Parts: sequence; structure tokens; C-alpha cells
Amino acid sequence: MIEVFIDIILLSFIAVTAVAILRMTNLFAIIMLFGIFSFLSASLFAVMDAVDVAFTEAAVGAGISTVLMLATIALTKTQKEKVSVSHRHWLPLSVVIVTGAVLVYGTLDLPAFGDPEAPAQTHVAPYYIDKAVEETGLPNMVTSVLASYRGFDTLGEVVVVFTAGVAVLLLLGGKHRISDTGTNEIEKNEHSLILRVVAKFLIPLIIVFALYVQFHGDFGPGGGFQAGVILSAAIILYTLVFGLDAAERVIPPSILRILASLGVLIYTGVGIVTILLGGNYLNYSVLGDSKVAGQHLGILLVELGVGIAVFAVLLVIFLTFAGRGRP
Amino acid sequence: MMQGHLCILLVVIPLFAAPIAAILPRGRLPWAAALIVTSVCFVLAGMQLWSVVQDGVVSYELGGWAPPWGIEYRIDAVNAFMALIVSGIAAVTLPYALLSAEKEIPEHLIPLFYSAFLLCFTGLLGITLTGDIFNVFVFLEISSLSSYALISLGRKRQALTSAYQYLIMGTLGATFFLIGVGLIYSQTGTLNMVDLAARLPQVSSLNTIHTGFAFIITGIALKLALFPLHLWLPNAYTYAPSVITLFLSATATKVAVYVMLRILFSVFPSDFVSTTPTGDLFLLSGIAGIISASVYAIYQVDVKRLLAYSSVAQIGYIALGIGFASFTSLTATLVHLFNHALMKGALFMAIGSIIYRVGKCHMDSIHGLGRQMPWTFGAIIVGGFSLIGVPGTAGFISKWYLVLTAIEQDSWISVVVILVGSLLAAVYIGKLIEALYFKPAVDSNPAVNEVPFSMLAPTWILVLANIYFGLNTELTVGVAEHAIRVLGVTAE
Amino acid sequence: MYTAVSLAILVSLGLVLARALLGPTVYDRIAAVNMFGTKTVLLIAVLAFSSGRTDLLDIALVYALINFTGVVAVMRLVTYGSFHSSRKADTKSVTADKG
Amino acid sequence: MMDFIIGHYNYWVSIFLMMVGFYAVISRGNLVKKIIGMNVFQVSVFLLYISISTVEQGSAPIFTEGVELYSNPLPHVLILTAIVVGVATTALGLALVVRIKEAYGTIEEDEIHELDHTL
Amino acid sequence: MIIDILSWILLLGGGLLGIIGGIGMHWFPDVYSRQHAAGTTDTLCAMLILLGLALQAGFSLVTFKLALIFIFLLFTNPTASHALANAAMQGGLRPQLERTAGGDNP
Repeated sequence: MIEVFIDIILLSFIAVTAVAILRMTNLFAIIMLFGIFSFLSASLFAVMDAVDVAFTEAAVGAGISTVLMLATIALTKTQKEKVSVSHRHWLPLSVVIVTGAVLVYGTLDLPAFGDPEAPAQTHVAPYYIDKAVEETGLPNMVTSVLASYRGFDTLGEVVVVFTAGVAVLLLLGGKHRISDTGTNEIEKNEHSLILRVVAKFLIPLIIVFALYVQFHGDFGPGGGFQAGVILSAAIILYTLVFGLDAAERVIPPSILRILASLGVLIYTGVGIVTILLGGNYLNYSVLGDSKVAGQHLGILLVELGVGIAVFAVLLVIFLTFAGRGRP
Repeated sequence: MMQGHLCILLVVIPLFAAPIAAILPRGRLPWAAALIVTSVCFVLAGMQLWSVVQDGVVSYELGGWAPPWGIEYRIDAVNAFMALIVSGIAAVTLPYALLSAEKEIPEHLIPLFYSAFLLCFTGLLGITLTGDIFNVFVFLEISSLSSYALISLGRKRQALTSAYQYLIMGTLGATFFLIGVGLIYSQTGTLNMVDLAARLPQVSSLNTIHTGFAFIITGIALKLALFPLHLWLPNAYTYAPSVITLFLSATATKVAVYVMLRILFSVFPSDFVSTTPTGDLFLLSGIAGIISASVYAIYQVDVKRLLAYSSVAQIGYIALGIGFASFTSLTATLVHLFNHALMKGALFMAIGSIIYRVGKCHMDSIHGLGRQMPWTFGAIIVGGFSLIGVPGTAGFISKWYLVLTAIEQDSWISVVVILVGSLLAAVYIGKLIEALYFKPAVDSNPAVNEVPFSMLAPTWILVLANIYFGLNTELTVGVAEHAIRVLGVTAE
Repeated sequence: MYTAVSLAILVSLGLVLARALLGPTVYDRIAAVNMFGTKTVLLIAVLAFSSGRTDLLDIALVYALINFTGVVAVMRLVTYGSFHSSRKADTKSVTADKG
Repeated sequence: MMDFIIGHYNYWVSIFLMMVGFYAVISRGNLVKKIIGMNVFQVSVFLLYISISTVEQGSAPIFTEGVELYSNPLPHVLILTAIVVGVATTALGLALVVRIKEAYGTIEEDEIHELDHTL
Repeated sequence: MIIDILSWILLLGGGLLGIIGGIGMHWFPDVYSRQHAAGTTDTLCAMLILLGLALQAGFSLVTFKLALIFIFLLFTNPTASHALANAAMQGGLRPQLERTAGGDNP
């Protein structure tokens, strides 16, 4: 009962936040609110038992997206949205209202929230719940569906991330010098001492935690994607506290680009190996002595590929944004 | 041994090559890698189509999991045909791309450029071959994201804004598609297309299915640039680098049409679709699209934009074909997909060649170039005739079939619209030819030569294909008819 | 008992959210976002116990970490105006308006 | 009636969020705001999917001794993919915004249109 | 039993502090005093709740994770508060030394 209650309260909060995002014009405040929005939605996912999704949404929405948005308003030096009066608002409004009405019409027939007899719960899904643990040997069904049953989707997902990395490099990767900073000052860090000490202490912890998430993903919430995001968050934190140049000394961008490609290649490569061993693409069962052992090994490898690719790409994206306009 | 894995190799080979291309050194190596990959894929796609036509539908279980639990690749004549179009165009584009891209793309971005190109190619093939509706979404996003990036590489700053506009429209479309898939899933519990087709008839009276259907169709229509959702297309095609314009115009919208056909004719039950106003809406959109886009095209002064509007008009013909939903009309649609890829490919290549020589393609700045670049000019003439639908070119065949259907269905207004559309096409192609050949050369333009052979050869391959498939219809129409029968639509 | 605690946290979440919405300065909002993050962490932790799913603690941990990174990023931006320079930026423009 | 409302509240709130996000995308002229609106729109779709996957009294789809009822893992997997797609799109969109600002000096749609037409 | 009662007291105390902190964010007139209200109660509230939970859990991996969360919050909150106040000072906001009616802005 309490979960339903929390669910409803959080949903109301999130609705209020969304309206505020729409109505505000100060972009900085909007991005702050977007952080809250992501936290709220992540909590909702947690309440609705989607632990892996909650994990990812928090790391991606409240973490990476927000930081990138901040970087963008810093680069565009725009704090305020201009509200134009000339816009005709009735057209978008009517489009939205029609869309919403069609959707509400569509939901009238939906089974009630949480109904265990709903068609979504009774056709394909029970197979995973009944068989996944036995067939792949992993307790976390989300991981086994993600990496094995629908492993090809996940390959696509990694490629999407990789594409984003390529795209951002294509757009922002070139040297762009802004005119007003002629002096090449030495990066002297003026960030407070406290922050630096704390960061030095926390970053190793975060890295250890990322590794835990990477390899614990078979048993609990987590996996390659989440681990990659957390690891990149650690380096992002390092960059924020110690400066961009220091971060690039620790991990040179050229290495990151190779790592990004490597991650995708590991995933695709595992599939090619399974073909060579006589199975279908991404059929991990042929990798080991027994079916379950093969599945286990395959999932471990592809999760590793995912982790590496996501870590490298997100970091490349962040560093590219952060380094834009650097004197 | 590899025979059974043909369909997956088609996607995996470019997928494997893309990250490698990204880290190759500058120079021509990334291009060579892309060239080899696309040519191999073209051959594989040909073999795939052959085997499908011979032995029937191929089902490939990814990960070894039986559908609907795992993802399935399901190849029949329709998507094998599409895969052949996509990989064929890619294979002709690449030899052309070498010089054109070197001229238009900054040197240090070349490896990433070919990587993105391969990713886009992978995405398009992935959409085509899959039998899982969510997988369509994933690969749709791969191809879309890479095409946004590729479009933004155009040299004018408008390339950035048009890429942004496309990004917003494309993402809205993809999200609409996602909403639709979610709603359909909530009532059927499955994502596999064959399984969906089996389960949808029992639930097709529910509101949720209607809403889901509407959202999926709207989402694809956005990607397809169906009139009036086409607003992103003219800008995107105008400002993208020449190579990208030619590749996307010949493949991206075609693949979206394919998804539309698949959803309308193999996923949803036909008696469900016929109760909705979908067919009429397509006819309406087709008629409005043909007329308005053709008229717009006439008034354009930028040649690329002119051709982009003409693409919108051509999508109108395709929409007409889908709207009639008969055996002949769908055959016409498929044939037109193929032919339009050929003619727009040839035309955009020729325009790209002009840009290669003079750096722009404004109507005023190309005066007299036809006399200086006879081969390129020849390509434009044949491509243009094909676009108009002159007998003896590929364009005539598809229009002919479309007119036949319209007469069959007593839709005289469509017949008139198709004819008027051709007339308008004659006007804008005429304008183009006049500017190229009959106007005196602009003084500010230096005398130019014909473009190098590596650009002419691909152009003329497409030009000759336009003529060949205009004279010999057995192959295209035969395969298309076979494919339409596979979709479950038969001649009465 | 867990119910009472989660309710208390929800109430404070509501209050913090109101502060984030009302502003008026950017610093108020940042503080609110930070506090909101902390409260969410606590909510998830309490939820983990009330539902007996201690896996949720991992999520709480990630929230705490992301919250910290986010706040540091905001701070850096407010102080320096970009992620790469170490010169003090003119930040007056950020702070004053009421959104 | 009450049951019906409680049983559909989740869907309706996510639809409301979709409308808000969609409206922000198509009515606002600021390019960053459009992207934020798009994010709101996408998150609301995630909410819809997860609402569909929830089973009352079910537990998270991680095998535990003695637990019989799990929520549906499939939409979770789909949404994980969709979240990643979302962040990829956001990153690309923001990169475009940065370049547009560099090329035009503004990120307001109206002003960009004006600049393009006065050329 | 004793442990149970103790943990309940801690949890409730934490919850109460959370509400007080929330009210504090509205009670005070300027950034610094609000920051003070939020910062102090926030850390203590987190401490109490996590300690209460740890008592419930006994000694296990769970306690370890709770401790980790605790360390995180312990470090992050004061650091964030400090950096925030710092940034606010640099940003030109002066602390309000006397209470004025409706004085919200610098």
C-alpha cells in the first residue's frame, strides 16, 4: 500500500516539476529542475521495481545529460530563453491536446496498473521469468534478457552510443579557437582545498564501486552500461576538480577513442566468434563446455565490451564539450 | 557454412568495420575500408535475394533463441529487395565519394566521416532485415543519429540548423513509434512481427490498438517525410554534403517506406487496416504532396533544393500506391522505390559533380555548364527524363503501373494528378536543362572540365541502369510482384 | 514505522521542491537540488528496508555519487563560467534573475 | 470508478508529462529548451513502459529464493536501451546547439531564421 | 529489542529533522541562512536515518553499503554547502545581516 502511495505522491511531484520546466525561462534554473525531474523519475522506477532502469536513469538523466546541458549553456553563454510574442501558440497547443486525447482514449482499455493478468505479463515475459535463471545461470533476469535473449538490441544500443561519440567528435572535435582569450594561462587550480581532498578520497571509491557494478550486474542491479557511466562520472569529477588538462594527462583522448572502438569490437567480435564456432550470431552457448557456462562467459564478455565502450564514449563526449573553446 | 548466416553478415560486416574506420589514420584508408565493405555487402545482398526468391522465407534466430523470445531476422523477397537497393546504392556511392568528400569534408574528419557513413548504412540494413519491431527502433536510431551528424557536415551554416531541425523531427517520430510499440505490446505481450500478426486479430477492436497503430504510422510518416510532415527534408537535402544527399535521398526514405509497408501489410491484419481511414489519408497526402511539392520545386533557385522538393513529390506517388493498396499499386510502389533510388541517385551525383567543379549549384551560377561538362549534362538529361516518366526510362514503368491502378480503381482524379505531376516535373527539369545548356556561360565562372572518371563512372552506372530497367522490366517488376505476393496481397 | 519515515521524507521532499521552484536565486536552487538528491537517497534507502530489497542500496549509492558530481559541476560552472578555464567568470548574470 | 482511476493514474500522469514535453518541443524557440522538452517527452514514455511492466505485489526481476511473483523484465530491457538512445540524441543535439551558437551567435529559432533570410 | 527501539527513535528523529530542514528552507530570509538550515539538518538527518537502518540490518554487506552511502553524504553535503556559500559570495550575494520584511533578494 505504501508503495502505491509513494508512487502517487512522486507522480504528482514530477508533474509539477515538468510544468515548472515548461514555464520557466531561466535556462540555468530549468536545468537544475531537470536534474530533480530525473531524480524523481528514477525514484519512480525504483518504486515500480525496475531497479536496473532506476540505476541507469539516475546516472544518465541526472548525471550525464545534466552535465552536458550545463556545458552547453556555458558554451553558448545563454542564460535566459527569449519568449517571443509573435509565436502562434494555438497550433502547437491543439496538436498537443489532440495527441493527449488520442493517448487517453488508448489507455481506457489498458489493464489496470499492476494487473498480473495483463497480456503484457502473460505471453512472452513468463518464459524469461521461468527459464532465464536455468538457461543462463544468472539470477538477474534483466541482465540475461539484455545480454542474451535480446543481446542484439543491446549491441544496437552500444552502437547508438558509439554513433553519438562519432557524431560529437565530427561536430565539436576540431580545433576551435575563440578570439578573446589570447593569453595562454597556466591551469592553476583555484578550487577549494576541501573539494580537492574530498575528491581524492572519493574517486578511488567510485572506481571500485564501478567495478563492483560491472561484475555484480549478473546478480543484482547493474551491468556494463551502468558501470561505464559511473566510471566516466568518476573521471568527470576528476576533471571538474583538477582541471581538464590534468584529466587529459591521466587519460589521453586518443586512447579513449581507441577504447571506444574496442568496446564495440569486443561485442561484435564475440558474435563473430560464435558464428565461427558453429552457432548463430551471439549464441553464447557454443562458447563453453556446457550451455550455461558458455552463456555465462558470453554475457561476461559482452558486458565488458558495453562497459568499455560506454565509459570511453561518454568521457569523450564530455571532454569534447568541456574542451570546446579552450584557449 | 556461411550460407545460413548471410543475412546477419550483411549487418555485422559494416558494424564491425565502422569502429575500425573511426581509428584508421587520415588519408584514403578509411575510404578503402568502406568501399570494400559496401561492395561485399552488395554481393551478399544479391546472394540473399537470390536464395530467398529460390527457397522462400529465411528465418534467422539471433543468439540461438527461438522467436518470440529472442530477436529474429526474417528475410523475404520484400526486405531482401530493399537490402539490395540500399547496399547497391551504397556500393555505387563510395567510388564517387572519394573525391567529392575530399573536397567537401575537412581532412581530419575523413575517418570519422566514413565511420558515420558505415554506421548509417548498418542502421538502414538493420531496419530492413529485422523481424522484431523494437529492433527496428534501435537501428532506426543508429541510422538517424549518424545521418544528423553527416548532414551537419555541409559547408554552409544552414547545414547545422537543418540537421537540428531533422534531429527534432526525427526524434519526435522515433518516440511516437516507441509509444505505439509500447501500447501494442501492452495488449499483445510480444514484439516479434510474425507473432504480432498472429495475436493482433484477437485484440484489434481495442482502443489501445487503434491508438498504437496511429502513433506508429505517424512516427514512420515523419521519418518518411510524408506530406505534410516533410518540412525537414528540403533543408536537410539541400545543405548536406553532396555524397550524403545522394545516399540519403536514395535510401533513407525508401527504408522508411519499407517499414510502412511492413507494418501496414504484414503486421496489422488487413481487415483492421481497412476499417481505419489510413488508405484515404495516404491518397489525400499523396495527391496534395505531388501537386504542392512539384509546384514548389519549380520556384526553387537552388538545384539541390529543387531536387529535394521533387523527392517529396515522388514520395507522394509512393503514398498513392500505398493508399490504393491493391496488387498492382503496391507493385508500382516497390518498383518506384527502386527506380526513384536510381534516378535521384544519378541526378544528385550529377549535381554533386557540378558542385565539385564550381562549388555551388545556384540556378544562376550553372549557366552554360552543360556544354562544358557533356557527360554530367547527359546524366542530368537521362535522370530528368526518368523523373518525368518518359517512355524508355525506368521512371516510366512505375508511373505506368500507378496509372493502371488508378484507372482500375476508377480514381480519375489520381490519374489527372499523376499526369499533372509529370507535367510539372517536365517544367522544372526543363528549367534546369535550359539553365545548364541554353543560357550563356556566366563570366565569373572559369572554364571547367568534365569531372574525373571516378565520379563519372558511378553516375553513368546509375544512368545506364535507368535506361536498362526502363527497357527490361522483367527483373524489377518480377521481383516486386513476387515480393507483394509475399506481403499477402494478391491480384484479384 | 518505515511508512512514517518515508512519509516524513516525502514531506520534506515537497518542501525542498517548492524551494527549487520558487528560487529566487540560483544558489537557492542549487542548494535545493543538492538537498533533494540527499533526500531521494534516504527515501530509496528506507524503501530498500521496507520492501526488503537491499539491492536498492546500490541505487541509493549511485544517487549519492551522481548528486555530488552534479553539484560540483554546477559549482564549477557558476564560479568559472566554463569547464576548462580557471579564470573567474562574471557570474552576476547567472545569479540575479528569478526564472 | 475509484479503482479505475487508481489503476490508470500512472498512465495518465505519463500522458500528461508527454503533452508537456511535446508542447515544449514544438512551441518553444530556444534550442536548448527544445532539447530539454524532448528529454521530458522521452522520460514520460519510459514511465509508460515501466507502468506497463509493473505487477502488483511483484518484486524486482532478480531471482530470489521464495519469491514467486516478479515484475516483467522485458520492458525494463527495452527502456534501458531507450534511455541510452535518449542520452545519445541529447548529446548530439547539444553539440549541434553549440555549433549553431558559434555560427549564428544566437540559439533562438526566430533570430536564426532572420539571419538566414537577410543573407 | 533495545536495538529495535533505538533504531526507531533514530529513524523518527531523522524524519523529523528532514521536515524541519524543509521548513527551514522557507523560513529564513536569505541564501546563507537557508543554506545553514538545510546543510546542518540535512547531514544530521541523513546520519540518523542511515544509522537507524544500519541497526536494523545488523552487521553485513548491507551495513557496509549504508556506511558507504553515509560517507558519501557526509563528504558531499558539507563540501557542497561550503562550495555553494563560497560561490554565492563570489557571485556577489551579500549575507543579509538584519531581518527585513520580505527581503528575499540581495
